[in-house]
Amino acid sequence: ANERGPLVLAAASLQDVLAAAALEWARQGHPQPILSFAGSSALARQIRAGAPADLFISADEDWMNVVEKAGSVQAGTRADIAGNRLVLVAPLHQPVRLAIASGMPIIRALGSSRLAMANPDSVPAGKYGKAALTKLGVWTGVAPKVVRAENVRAALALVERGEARLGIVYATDARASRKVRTVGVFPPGSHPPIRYPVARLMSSRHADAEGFRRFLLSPRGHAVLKRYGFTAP
Amino acid sequence: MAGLSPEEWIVLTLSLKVSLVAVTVSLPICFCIAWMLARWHFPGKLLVDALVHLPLVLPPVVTGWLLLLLFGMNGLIGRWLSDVFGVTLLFRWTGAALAAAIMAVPLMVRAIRLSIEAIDRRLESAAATLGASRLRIFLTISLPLALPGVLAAVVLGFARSLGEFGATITFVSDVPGETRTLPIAIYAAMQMPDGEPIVTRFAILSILLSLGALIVSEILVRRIARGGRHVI
Amino acid sequence: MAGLSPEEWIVLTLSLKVSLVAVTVSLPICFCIAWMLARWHFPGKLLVDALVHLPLVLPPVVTGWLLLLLFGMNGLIGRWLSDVFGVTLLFRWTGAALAAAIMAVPLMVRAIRLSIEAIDRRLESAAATLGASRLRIFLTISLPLALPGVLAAVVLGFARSLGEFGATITFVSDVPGETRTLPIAIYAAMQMPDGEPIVTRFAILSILLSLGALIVSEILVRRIARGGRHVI
Amino acid sequence: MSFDIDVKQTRSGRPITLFCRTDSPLVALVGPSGVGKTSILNMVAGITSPDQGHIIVAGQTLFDSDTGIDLKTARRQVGYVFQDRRLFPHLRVRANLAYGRRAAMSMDMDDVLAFLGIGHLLDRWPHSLSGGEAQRVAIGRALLSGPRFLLLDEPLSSIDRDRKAGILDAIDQIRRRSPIPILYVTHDVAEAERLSALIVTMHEED
Amino acid sequence: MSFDIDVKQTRSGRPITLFCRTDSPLVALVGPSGVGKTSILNMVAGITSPDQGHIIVAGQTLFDSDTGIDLKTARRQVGYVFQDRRLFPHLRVRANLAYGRRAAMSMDMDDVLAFLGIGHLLDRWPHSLSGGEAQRVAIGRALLSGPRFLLLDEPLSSIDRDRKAGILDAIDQIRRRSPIPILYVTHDVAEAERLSALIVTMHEED
Ligand SMILES: Nc1ncnc2c1ncn2[C@@H]1O[C@H](COP(=O)(O)OP(=O)(O)OP(=O)(O)O)[C@@H](O)[C@H]1O
Ligand SMILES: Nc1ncnc2c1ncn2[C@@H]1O[C@H](COP(=O)(O)OP(=O)(O)OP(=O)(O)O)[C@@H](O)[C@H]1O
Ligand code: MOO
Ligand SMILES: [Mg+2]
Ligand SMILES: [Mg+2]
Repeated sequence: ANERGPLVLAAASLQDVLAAAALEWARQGHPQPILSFAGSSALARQIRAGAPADLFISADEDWMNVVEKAGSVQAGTRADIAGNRLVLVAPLHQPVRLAIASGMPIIRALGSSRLAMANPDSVPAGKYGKAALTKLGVWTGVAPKVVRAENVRAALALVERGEARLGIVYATDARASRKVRTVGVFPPGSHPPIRYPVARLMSSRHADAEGFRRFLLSPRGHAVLKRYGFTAP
Repeated sequence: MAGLSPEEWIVLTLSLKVSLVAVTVSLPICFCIAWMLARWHFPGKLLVDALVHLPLVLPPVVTGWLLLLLFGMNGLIGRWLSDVFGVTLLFRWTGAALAAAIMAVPLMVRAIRLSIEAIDRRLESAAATLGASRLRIFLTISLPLALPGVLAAVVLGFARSLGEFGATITFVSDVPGETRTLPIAIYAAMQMPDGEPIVTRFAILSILLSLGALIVSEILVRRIARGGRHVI
Repeated sequence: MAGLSPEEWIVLTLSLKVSLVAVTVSLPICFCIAWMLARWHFPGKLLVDALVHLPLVLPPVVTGWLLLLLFGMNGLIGRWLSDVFGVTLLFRWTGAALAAAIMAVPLMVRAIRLSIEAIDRRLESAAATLGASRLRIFLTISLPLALPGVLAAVVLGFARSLGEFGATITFVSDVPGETRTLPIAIYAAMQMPDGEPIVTRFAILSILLSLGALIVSEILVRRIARGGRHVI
Repeated sequence: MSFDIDVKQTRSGRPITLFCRTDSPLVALVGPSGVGKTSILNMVAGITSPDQGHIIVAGQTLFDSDTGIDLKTARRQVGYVFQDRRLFPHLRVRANLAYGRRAAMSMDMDDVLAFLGIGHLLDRWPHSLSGGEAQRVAIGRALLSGPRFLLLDEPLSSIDRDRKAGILDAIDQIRRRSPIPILYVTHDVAEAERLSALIVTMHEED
Repeated sequence: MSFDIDVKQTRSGRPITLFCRTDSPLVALVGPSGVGKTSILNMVAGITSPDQGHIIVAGQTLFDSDTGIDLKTARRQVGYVFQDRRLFPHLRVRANLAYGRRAAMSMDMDDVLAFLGIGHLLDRWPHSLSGGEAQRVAIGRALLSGPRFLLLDEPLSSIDRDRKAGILDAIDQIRRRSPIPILYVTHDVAEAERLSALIVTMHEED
């Protein structure tokens, strides 16, 4: 095997889990894939600018669609590696009681505080959150109370610090944080399915790229993802 | 690039307000720090100098995070501000101005310091022989002679504030009408698959704003240069 | 804060390399631009000035995006560089250095310009009467007299390069050992659930690096100040 | 007593000393270049401090190393014409002249403008003045500040003979009208004699 | 012919003119303050240009508005002692003196240091010099650059009588050994006569 592994462009929110998966893959005697993390949008732009990379793993379907439409994806290589759930979280020491349901009194639960979430117009986690709240009939009411963080982690940080009494993040984030507790899980039907698609890029030259892609889709790959709280796609 | 939508107007005026307040409030403080660094000798000087440069060295998100720790509702200063003055910075335009100011400080201090160090101090002693108090010497001699640096500081600080993103979004998030400045709106648009036209519009607005600031400053620089310059 | 792990070493040395190259390569260019803005009068001057300030005014991600458009494999300059010189910037440390340099330019140009404008031009004509060519006058009179600004530019530029994040990640992403500088490593750590200790370690490293740069610059400033200053 | 000066200061390793007690209202300080004349004026003006000694002018103690008195420059009410002029470059001639002007002034602005011949320069910037013009403006600025005593450091070095005579006449008149003490550095002994000054010569020490 | 100067320039709205054709190697330029003496020297040195006219020194045309000749300052090989000294503040005295020094030089460094009395100042920074010391260093710097002609703008204004005599003697000797033309601005007519100079007086025009 040659020294350098394939170059994988992946959404920043997948950092820890993909690092673990890459390690596992390397343990099987493959060169360690080089992981490059950034926002999905930045990665998609880099790919369109001709970035010489092997795999792209997006945080949502939209940016993968963009890349695919631009003709940067090898046909038949797109597949979903994992899914996720959306949860409502509160600071550990300021518990909030709220059952997630249609018309839930989220505004009262917030009081004078705010609801932290990723940007509902642009960031995947925010878009899912907005969809869910809309479906539950509370979006219009709560929208003025929303603070839009740069990404899910930043939203999580606001809740962790107690600066926002409630936040909407992925189940994987909530699970990883010791400073928040999960108030409730949004029912899967309340928002479009959360999926993380992978695809091999046209510029891919590395012999090992396809192998790693398949590994991520294999039971062993799924086991790693599951360990970090991701659901099956 | 036709007229602006009401939403765009809000972003534009907010950006202007945040930047102007950031520069106006930090300018005197920056001048004091620059003066201290240029004129005084004291044990912790290097530390102050390092502290001033910190927002430049750390990635903006870290600065924003530190601001959150300090000035959040649960932060040391944040709680005190809120208890004593009833002032909240978090998620408010004032917080955005604070973030912009902090990020502009290193640039402003350096520019002013350069000008203070270039002052011919013999002129200050000449003013003293004419009976001028220290305050008067400062106001009528030192300050005017440092004006090129002050002006450069204003331009740099204003431009930097207009462009500030990382610390702002980490500290005060993106609250439309309150903290959604031009860069934050631009960033949000960049996250959208077809946001590029919006990015372009807002970017052009930013450029026009700073161009306006530059023109004003150039006029002022020229006015200063009329006096005080050596010719031949 | 015990010894550094091999990975941390890589990030540290890469950051240093990127910043040093960014400052070293951009310094002469910045000096030329500063000279032009300080000394020449030409029609498009305001435009050049505005262009120089652009990286300050635009949010870094936009600058990164523009770099991507220009210097990417499909970009105008990127394709040319790759065809003619076989040079790729994308995902390479050279690209990170380019991003850092571009972001530092406005600060560096301003500092140098301030010092050039403060030069007593009568000294240059005195040198001419002593038979010095324009080049010699520049090298022996103008440049040394502008040294305080050049030094300030180096410090500001180095600090800014050390802290550069937004343009870098947008342009060259986060490739370990190639583009993963301190701020990018810090950002990555901030995205991880238990990243705070890593963030702190890296932040302290950044601060120590810049403190080192500051100490060196202070020593140089003092050495310059020995000559050339008016006393009393 | 107009001047009672006894000071010592070390400059570039060499000692600069002056001892001078006199009732003469005009003292001409002469001596070779580099001997320390300007250094003495700077001490009397309070710009630098003597290592030891005392400075008493017109009965007022400005400095005394024994009693620890060291009046601030701004409070000494000195009219100092610097050897290197020190006009304020960011102020026009008019504003330079007005800078130290006091309400209870002994001198008339128009008089001063007339005998210095600088009335036509009021709206000019200092950098556009000729050497002698700058020198005359510096004299005007010092005179108009209503000083208790004058320190003149080669004030006429760049001024032509005719004008010099006019200015010396004017200084003579100042002295007659309000007898303020003057300490005058010059290389021109004729000038000093013409003003019937007490001549104090400084010598190089070894 | 040493000097053939016929120039006109407008400064602050007033015309400055000089007409002077002479074989005398030493021309003393006198006239009231502000009449334009320094302006003339600046034109001869090529620092400013006349509006019209010509400047020919020792047979070489430096400027001619008719033929469009305008030699660059650096190529005029002038030794100019500025009224405002213009020592390089970032260079020590030694480096200031060496700045314009040419290999094929007519003057000996030690000689110059001796008659100017500045040998002990070589390691000093300009800002620490007294007025007269700075002036002497400026003279030294100009003499050591091996000039084809000298422009001296009140070079002795801050220098004491004894030293002045010594320097005048030295200039006299320079003249005798290698007869380079000298244009000398002074307010001291005695000085000019002592050097048996041709005295050219500039008058205010109305
Ligand atoms: N800042 C300084 N640092 C070191 N030495 C200095 C400084 N200022 C003056 N000196 C030295 O002190 C001595 C006295 O200087 P001063 O200016 O008082 O002389 P002076 O009598 O006024 O001479 P001149 O007639 O040439 O003006 C000189 O040898 C000078 O070189
Ligand atoms: N840069 C300038 N801008 C405008 N006017 C100037 C400038 N430089 C000199 N002048 C004016 O031109 C005239 C001649 O100046 P110049 O310096 O040649 O006089 P000078 O004969 O050398 O006088 P002095 O004996 O006082 O040095 C003066 O009236 C002066 O005010
Ligand atoms: O996974 Mo992201 O960082 O929300 O694009
Ligand atoms: Mg003196
Ligand atoms: Mg003159």
